Amino acid sequence: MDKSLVNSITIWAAALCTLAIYSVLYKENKFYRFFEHIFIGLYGGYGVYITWHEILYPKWWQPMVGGQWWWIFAAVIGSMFYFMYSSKHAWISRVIFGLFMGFAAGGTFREFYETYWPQMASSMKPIAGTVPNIINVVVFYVILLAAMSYFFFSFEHKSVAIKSTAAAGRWFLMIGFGAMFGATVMGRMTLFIGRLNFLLNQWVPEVQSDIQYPWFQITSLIALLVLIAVGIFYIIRNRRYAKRAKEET
Amino acid sequence: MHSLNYIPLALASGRYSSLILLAYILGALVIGIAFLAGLMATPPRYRKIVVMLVTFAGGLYFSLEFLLPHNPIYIGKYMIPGSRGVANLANGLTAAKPSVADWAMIIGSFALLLGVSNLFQIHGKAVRKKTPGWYNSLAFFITFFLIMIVGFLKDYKLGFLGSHNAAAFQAGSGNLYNILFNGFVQSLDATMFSLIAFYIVSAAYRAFRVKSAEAALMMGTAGVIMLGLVPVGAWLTNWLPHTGFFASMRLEQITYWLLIWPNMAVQRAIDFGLGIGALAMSLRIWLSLERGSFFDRQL
Amino acid sequence: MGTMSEFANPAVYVVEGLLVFFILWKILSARRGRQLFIRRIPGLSVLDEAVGRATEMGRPMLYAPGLSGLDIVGLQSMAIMSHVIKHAANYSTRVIVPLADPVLYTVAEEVAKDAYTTQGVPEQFMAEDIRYLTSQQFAWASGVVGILHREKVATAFYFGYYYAEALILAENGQMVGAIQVAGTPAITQIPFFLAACDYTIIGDEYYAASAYLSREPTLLGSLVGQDYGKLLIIGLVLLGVGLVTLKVIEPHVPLLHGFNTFAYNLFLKYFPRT
Amino acid sequence: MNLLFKLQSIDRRILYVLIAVVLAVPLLKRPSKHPDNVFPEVRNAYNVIDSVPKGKIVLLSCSWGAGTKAENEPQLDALMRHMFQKHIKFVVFSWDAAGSEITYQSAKRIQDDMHAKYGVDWAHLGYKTGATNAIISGMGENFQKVMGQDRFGVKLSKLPAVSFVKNYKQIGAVVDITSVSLMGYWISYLTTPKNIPLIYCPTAVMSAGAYQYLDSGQLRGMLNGVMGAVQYETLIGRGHARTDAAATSWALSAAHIFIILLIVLGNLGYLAAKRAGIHTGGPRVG
Repeated sequence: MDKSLVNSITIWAAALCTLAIYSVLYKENKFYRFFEHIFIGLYGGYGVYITWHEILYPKWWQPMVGGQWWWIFAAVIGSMFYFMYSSKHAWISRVIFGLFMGFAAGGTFREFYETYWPQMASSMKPIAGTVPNIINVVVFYVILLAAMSYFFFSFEHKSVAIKSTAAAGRWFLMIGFGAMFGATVMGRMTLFIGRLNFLLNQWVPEVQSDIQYPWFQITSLIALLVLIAVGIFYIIRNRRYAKRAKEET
Repeated sequence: MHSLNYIPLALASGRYSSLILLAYILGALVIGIAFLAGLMATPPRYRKIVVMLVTFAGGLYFSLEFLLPHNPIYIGKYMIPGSRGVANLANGLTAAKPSVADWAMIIGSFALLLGVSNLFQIHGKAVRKKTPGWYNSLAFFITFFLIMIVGFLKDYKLGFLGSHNAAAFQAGSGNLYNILFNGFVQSLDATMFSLIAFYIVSAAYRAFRVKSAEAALMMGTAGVIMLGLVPVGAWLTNWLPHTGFFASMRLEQITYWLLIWPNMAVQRAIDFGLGIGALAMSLRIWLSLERGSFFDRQL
Repeated sequence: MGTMSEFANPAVYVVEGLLVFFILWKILSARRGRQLFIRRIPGLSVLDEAVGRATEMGRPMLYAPGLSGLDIVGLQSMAIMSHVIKHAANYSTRVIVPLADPVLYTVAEEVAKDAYTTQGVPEQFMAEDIRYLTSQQFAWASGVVGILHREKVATAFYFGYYYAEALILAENGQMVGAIQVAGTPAITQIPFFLAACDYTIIGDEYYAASAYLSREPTLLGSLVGQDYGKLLIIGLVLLGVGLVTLKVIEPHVPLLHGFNTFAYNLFLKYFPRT
Repeated sequence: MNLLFKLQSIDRRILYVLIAVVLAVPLLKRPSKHPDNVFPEVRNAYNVIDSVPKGKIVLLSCSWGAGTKAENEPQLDALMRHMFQKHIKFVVFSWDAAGSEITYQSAKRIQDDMHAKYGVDWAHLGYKTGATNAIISGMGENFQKVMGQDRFGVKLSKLPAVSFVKNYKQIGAVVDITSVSLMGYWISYLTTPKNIPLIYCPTAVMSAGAYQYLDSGQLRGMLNGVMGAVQYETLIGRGHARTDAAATSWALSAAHIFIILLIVLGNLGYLAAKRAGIHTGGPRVG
C-alpha cells in the first residue's frame, strides 16, 4: 500500500472515530460505547508494546542476556505487584507499593526546600522603589496574608481583625479562581478547536479528493442508505417502547 | 525503521558462555523465588511490620541523600570524628542515583500489566457470561492484541519468509500500525478530551449563575482574563495609546497585571498550604502513621 | 546574593526540623487522646441548612463522593456523608449515594448503616440507595445525572476528588433546581463549583470539615501541626521583609550597616533572591 | 421578559451546533495575522533558548498525549524550529506512552521541513516511566547511563547530537511541555539545585498556577497553552505563516466572546425568572 492510500485510510478512520465519540453529545448510544472499548483496547495493547520496545527490551532484556545476569531480580521484584490479585498473599503487593510510596515520600525534604525556599525568598519584597512598585508590593502582601489566613483552622476566628482578614481572604481567592476559570476555558476550547480544525482542514479536503472515484461514490451511497435504515429502525422501536411504556403506567 | 533481531542469549564469546549465563540467570531466579516464598511464609502478625519497615527504608534514600552533610564538618581546625564517614556515605548515595534511576525505571515498567490485568478480568467476565454489551469487550480483546502484535511485527524481520516477503510483511504491519495508532488511538483520545469543551458551553449558559457577590467577583475576573489572553482583547482596547499612563488601561495590560500580582499572591498562598500539606502527607506515609484507611486494611 | 545550596544547609535543618516537629508532635499527642481544637468552618452550617431545606421540600438528597477511591480524600468524604445521613435520618429523608469505586462502595454501605443505627432508625437504611455505578468517568457522571432528573433531587452534595465531570453534575443539578453544596481539594475544579453551586468548601477546608466531623486523631493532629507550619512561613516572610527593607534604607542610615551584615549572614543568605 | 425566560430552555444540542459554527468560520478562513503583543514570560523563554551556549544541550521533556496535542504540539513546533534555526542541539523524550510516538512523528515532520538531520541536530530518546524523581536526579549525575539509548535502540554514545552530554554540566536548559504536574520534580531534582534555566509549556488549564514560580525565578519563561506558542512564533520570524496556532488563536477569540455572551444571557434569564417569582429551584443557602 503506497503512502497516500495509508494516509487517506488514516484520515477516514480518524473522522469516523471523532464523529462516533461526538455522537454521545446527542445521546449515550451503542456506537459511542463500542468505540470507547476500542480505544481502551488499543491504548492498552500499545502501552504493552511501547514499554517493552523502549524500556524493558533495551534496558533490561538486552543487558541481561548480554551478561548482566542480576537483572533477573528486577523481574522477581516486579512480579510482586501482581500478588494484588491473589486472595491469600495480596499483602505482598503492599510491600512493593510501600517501597515505591516510601521512595516518593522520602523526597519531601528536598522538594519542600527546592520548591518553597525560593518562594519565601521572593516573597521578601522591600516596600521601596517607584510608587507603582510600592503599590504592587503592598497589594501582594495584603492578598498573600489574607488568603493564607483563610486556611487557619486550629483557632477560633473570634476577634474582628481575624474574622475580617479571613473574609477578605476568601474574596481575594476569588481573583485567583477567576484566573483559573478563564485559563481552563481557554485550554478546553483549544482542544475542541483542534478536532474541528482536523475535520474541516484535513477530512473535508480528503472527501473532496475522494469524491471523483466511482468506487467511493458507490460505497458512500450504500453507507448512507444503511445509516438511514438504522435510524428509521431505532425511531420506530423507540416509539413502540414509548407507547408500550405509556400503556403500562 | 531499524529492525531489531530478537536473538535470545546472543553472547559475544565462547560456545559454552551462553549456557553458563543461563545457569547464572536461573540460579538467581531460584534465589528470587525463595525470597518470595519466604515473604509468603511470614506469619500475619509480622506482615504489617515488614510493610512499615520497607516503606521507611524506601523513604531513607532521598531524605538521607539530601539531609546528610556532604563534606566533613570542621570546628576551627578540629574535624568532628564521624563526619568524614557520614560525608562518604552521603556522597555514595548521590553517586548511586543513576543505578537507582535504572532500577526504579525497570521495576516501575513491570507494573505496566497491572492496569491491563484488571481490564482483562472485567472484560473476560463480560465475554464469558455474555452480559449485555459483551461484544464491546470482545472488541477490546481483538484491538488489544491486534495493535500489540502489529507493533512487534513491524520491528521484527521474519527471516524464514525469505527476505523479499519478510520486508513486505514488515512494511505492511508498519502501515497497519500507523493506521491503528494515528487513525484510532490519537483521534479517540483527542476527541474524548475535547468533550469537556461542550460541557463548558452548556454549563456557561445553564449553570454559571451569579448567585453571590463572590461569584460575581470570580466571574468578572475570569471574563477580563479570558478577553485579555486572546487577540480580540488587544483589539477591543486598541484605541488606547501604547505608552504612558493610559497604556496600563489596555485590556491585555490589565490581564497581565491581574495575573502577575493578585493571582500570583493567591496562588502562592494556596501553594504554601499545599506544600505544608504535602510535607505532612509524606511524613504520615513514610512513618506509616495513616489510620483507618488503605494502609490499615486487614493484612 | 547567596545561591540555593544543592544539599541541606543550617536553615533547612532549623526550619524543616521545626515543621516536622510541629506535625509529628501534634499527631502523636492527638493519638494519645489529647483533645485538639478545630474550628467549625462556615461551610458545615451551610451544609446543615441545605439538609434542612431538602426536608422541607420532601424530596430525596444526593451525596456524590466523585471518582475518589479508598484513599485519604475518599475516606474523608465518608465522614462527611455520615454527618449528612445522620442529619437526614432525623427528618427521615432519603440520601442517594452513587459511587465510582467498588471498594469505596463497600465502605460507604457500612458507614451509612452505622449512621442510621446511631440515630436509632436502622430501618431507614435502604441498600439500593447506596449504588456502585461504574468506574469510567463520564459514564459515572451520566449515571448521576440520570438520578438527579429521575428522583427530582432537592439537594445535591459533591464531596470528594473531582475532575472535569464536576461541570456536568453542577449543570444538571442547577436544571433540576437542586440546592448544591460542594467541597473538594481538587483546586482545578473549584472555579466551576463556585460558579454553579450555592456554596463551595475550598481546598484545605475540605480536610478541616472532615477532621471536625470524624475527630480522627492523625488528621486532627496533622491539620493543627500544619497551621503552626503556616504561621512559621508567615513569620519568616515578614522577618525577611523587615530585614530587606532595612537593607534598602541603609544608605540613609549608615549605622545600620553592622546589623544588616549580621542579619544577612544569619538569615538572608539562606533566602537567595534572583 | 418571558423571552429571556424562554431563552433559558434552549436545548443544549443547539448550543453545541452554534459553537461549532462560530468556530468553523475562523478555522476555514485561517487568518495568518499573529497577535501583536507578546507577554514578557514568552519573550523570556525565547531569550533563554537564544542564549544557550554552544557546547550545551536542551532537554525537551514532553509529558502529554493525543488528548492535549492541540495545545502542546504548537509549543513543541515553535521551540524546535527556533533551535533548528540557531543550530542548538536538543533531545526530545516522553513520559507519556502515546506521547512517545506522537512527539516523534511531530518532530520528524518539523525536521524534514527544516532540513535538519536526525542524530546530528537532535535525537528522540523515547518513553521513560517509573519513579520520576529518581530518573530526573539520576540523569543529572550520569545522563548516558540513565537515558541509555534512543527510541530505535541506538546507544547515545553513537549519536553526535547527544554523545557529548555526560551530566548536568552539559544541560543548557530544560523545557517542560506538559499536561500533568511534572514541573515540581524538575525544580526539586535538577533545575533549581544545579541552576539550569527551566521553561514551562503547560496546557492553559495549569498556567494560572505557575505565576508564583515565574516571580521566584524557578521558571525562567512560560508558553501559556496555544497562545504562548502563537506569540513565540512571532519571535522566530513566523509571524506571517498560516499556521494552525494562528488560526486557533482567532478561533479562541470567537469562542471566548461566545462563552461570555452565554454566561451573560444565562444570568439575565435567571434574574428575569427570579424577578418574575418563578423559582427554578428551592430557596437559596449560603
